[in-house]
Amino acid sequence: MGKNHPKVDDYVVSRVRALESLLLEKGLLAPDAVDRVVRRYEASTGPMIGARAVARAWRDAAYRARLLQQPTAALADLGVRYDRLVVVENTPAVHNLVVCTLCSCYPWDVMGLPPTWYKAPAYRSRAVSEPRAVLAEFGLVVPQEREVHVWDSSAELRYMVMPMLPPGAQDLSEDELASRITREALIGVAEVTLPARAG
Amino acid sequence: MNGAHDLGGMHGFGPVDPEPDEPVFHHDWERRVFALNLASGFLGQWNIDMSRYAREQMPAAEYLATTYYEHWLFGLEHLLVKKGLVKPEEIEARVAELRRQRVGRPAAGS
Amino acid sequence: MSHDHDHHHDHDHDPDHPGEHGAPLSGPALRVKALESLLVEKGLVDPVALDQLIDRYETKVGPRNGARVVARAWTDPAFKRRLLDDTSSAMAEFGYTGRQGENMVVVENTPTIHNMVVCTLCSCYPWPVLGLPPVWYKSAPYRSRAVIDPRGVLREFGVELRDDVEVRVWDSTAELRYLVLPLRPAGTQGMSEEQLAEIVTRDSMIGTGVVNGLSAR
Amino acid sequence: MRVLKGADVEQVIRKSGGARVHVELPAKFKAGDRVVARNLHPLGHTRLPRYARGRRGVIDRDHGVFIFPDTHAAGTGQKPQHVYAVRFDARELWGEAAEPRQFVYLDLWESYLDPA
Repeated sequence: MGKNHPKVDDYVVSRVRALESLLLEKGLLAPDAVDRVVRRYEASTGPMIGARAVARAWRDAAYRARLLQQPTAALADLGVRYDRLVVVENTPAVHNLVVCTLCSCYPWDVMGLPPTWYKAPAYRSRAVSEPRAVLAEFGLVVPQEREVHVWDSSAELRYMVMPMLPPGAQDLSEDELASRITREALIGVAEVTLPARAG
Repeated sequence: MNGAHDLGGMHGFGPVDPEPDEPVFHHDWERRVFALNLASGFLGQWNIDMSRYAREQMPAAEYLATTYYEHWLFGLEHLLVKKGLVKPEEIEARVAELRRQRVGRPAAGS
Repeated sequence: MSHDHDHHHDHDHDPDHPGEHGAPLSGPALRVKALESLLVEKGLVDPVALDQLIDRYETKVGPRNGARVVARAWTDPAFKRRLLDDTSSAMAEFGYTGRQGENMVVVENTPTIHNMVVCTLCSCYPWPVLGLPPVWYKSAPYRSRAVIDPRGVLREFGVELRDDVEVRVWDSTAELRYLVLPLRPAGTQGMSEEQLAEIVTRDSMIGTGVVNGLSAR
Repeated sequence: MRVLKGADVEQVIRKSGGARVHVELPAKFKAGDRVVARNLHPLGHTRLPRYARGRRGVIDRDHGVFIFPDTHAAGTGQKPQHVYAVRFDARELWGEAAEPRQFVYLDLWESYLDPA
């Protein structure tokens, strides 16, 4: 396990159990509430929603314009109700990166819950002051002539990056494209790449 | 460096907590690490600014969760190792040895 | 908080002779012991020097030194002038020199100015005149709040300043070390220098206290 | 390597010279000058606290010449220079809501300061 991962701590484990059983006992918590919340955020939402929106935008210029200009409406087309997303577009001249320095704000409804590293002090402290170095650690070297725009989402808007369509992907279907778009690409710490096709 | 030591104006640490009739040192190890720092400084292998910087090298979360003389201990180890006067594995071996002695178990293998 | 972090002075419960009765040494106590034995073994430190250093800072220097300086400044105007103008030499008259007191500055409280001292970056403190600093001086709450909320900190120390008093916080992050010259309390006219030195508290010389004439005993 | 002997402790402590450097150097500022602390974020050691960076203050006094900790900690030289007590109004440091008649005095090396 990396250093960013929380330590397994018997103390915390037993404290969480104690709290849950207390709240149940006091009737402050419905018996199935915890399971339902967990299911929603563990299984039903996730980066596949954001990936779907980006894949459609890549294939459909009208949808792309809407996703960038009216993201709430564009998400509604996908059956997602979410009114505070801002989509920022990567171009050959600009690379975008999202962070929340004050806590760990993240567009849950279109990207699921954030990865541990996104919530860890190392990322939160460094993304604003040395984004190129952080990106390089993720294996993404942004050339000096390309601007880096860091979006610190410390207010109520949530940011998602629209990565660039990788070369050679023009003929792929929306499903195929969506499957290539990673959570990391939507945060802005990776580009979308196509695997070298064998044969 | 923008480290955890740079505390001026930070919120969230709660009230100042003075202790009536506070002793100079609270534990014997505090006495020892204080004197070890001064005596080792005399070796002339580093200066006071290097000592301060060494304490700032403590990981930020650990710095805030530990006390003053633990910072001094960290800094001293850091400098001794950096200057090649002591190897990290020597420290770990000695720690392990002392722990075995104190627990009163025979050394491993015997 | 029910699961608050250990308080600084009850980290381990065997303060003076850790491990003496077979209890395992742990944490920093164990590491310090290991380091000391290694350094002694390598001839890098002299065990006698360690004992001398500890004895010096635990028993020989302390806030009584600063209190004597303050009492003299209260009773001898010529000394007070020297103390404010050339602090290090005035202190040398008492023999209070050396490490962490090489470059001293005395700042004087007046009815309209209250001074207080902090080191936000570490815990710099004038050792020769005050000894080693108390835990609270080195703690995050004091270091973080003294510069942003000095009046709030002072209130917690029981010092209530009138609104028209200017608060000057000296953040001693460079190599100068500060000593506050507190106000001499009313009703102490008849007291000798020695008696005055008795009533000067450590906190009044850091600036988190004032000298109270009524509680003078 | 010198090893500190028990018999020498008292003398060594008393004789400690500190970081003052006894050389004459021209001072860039004098008491009363308005200055602004530079907005520096070095990876190395510095004694310029974050809360003062980019803030304006007034030179209170010139303390004389001292070793510069930023380079001294890095082992790249003493770079002696003047250190000044700079007086910052609490409202400059902490905004309009800060209490009036409250000042922070911070000792800053010349390399940390620009004229305001």
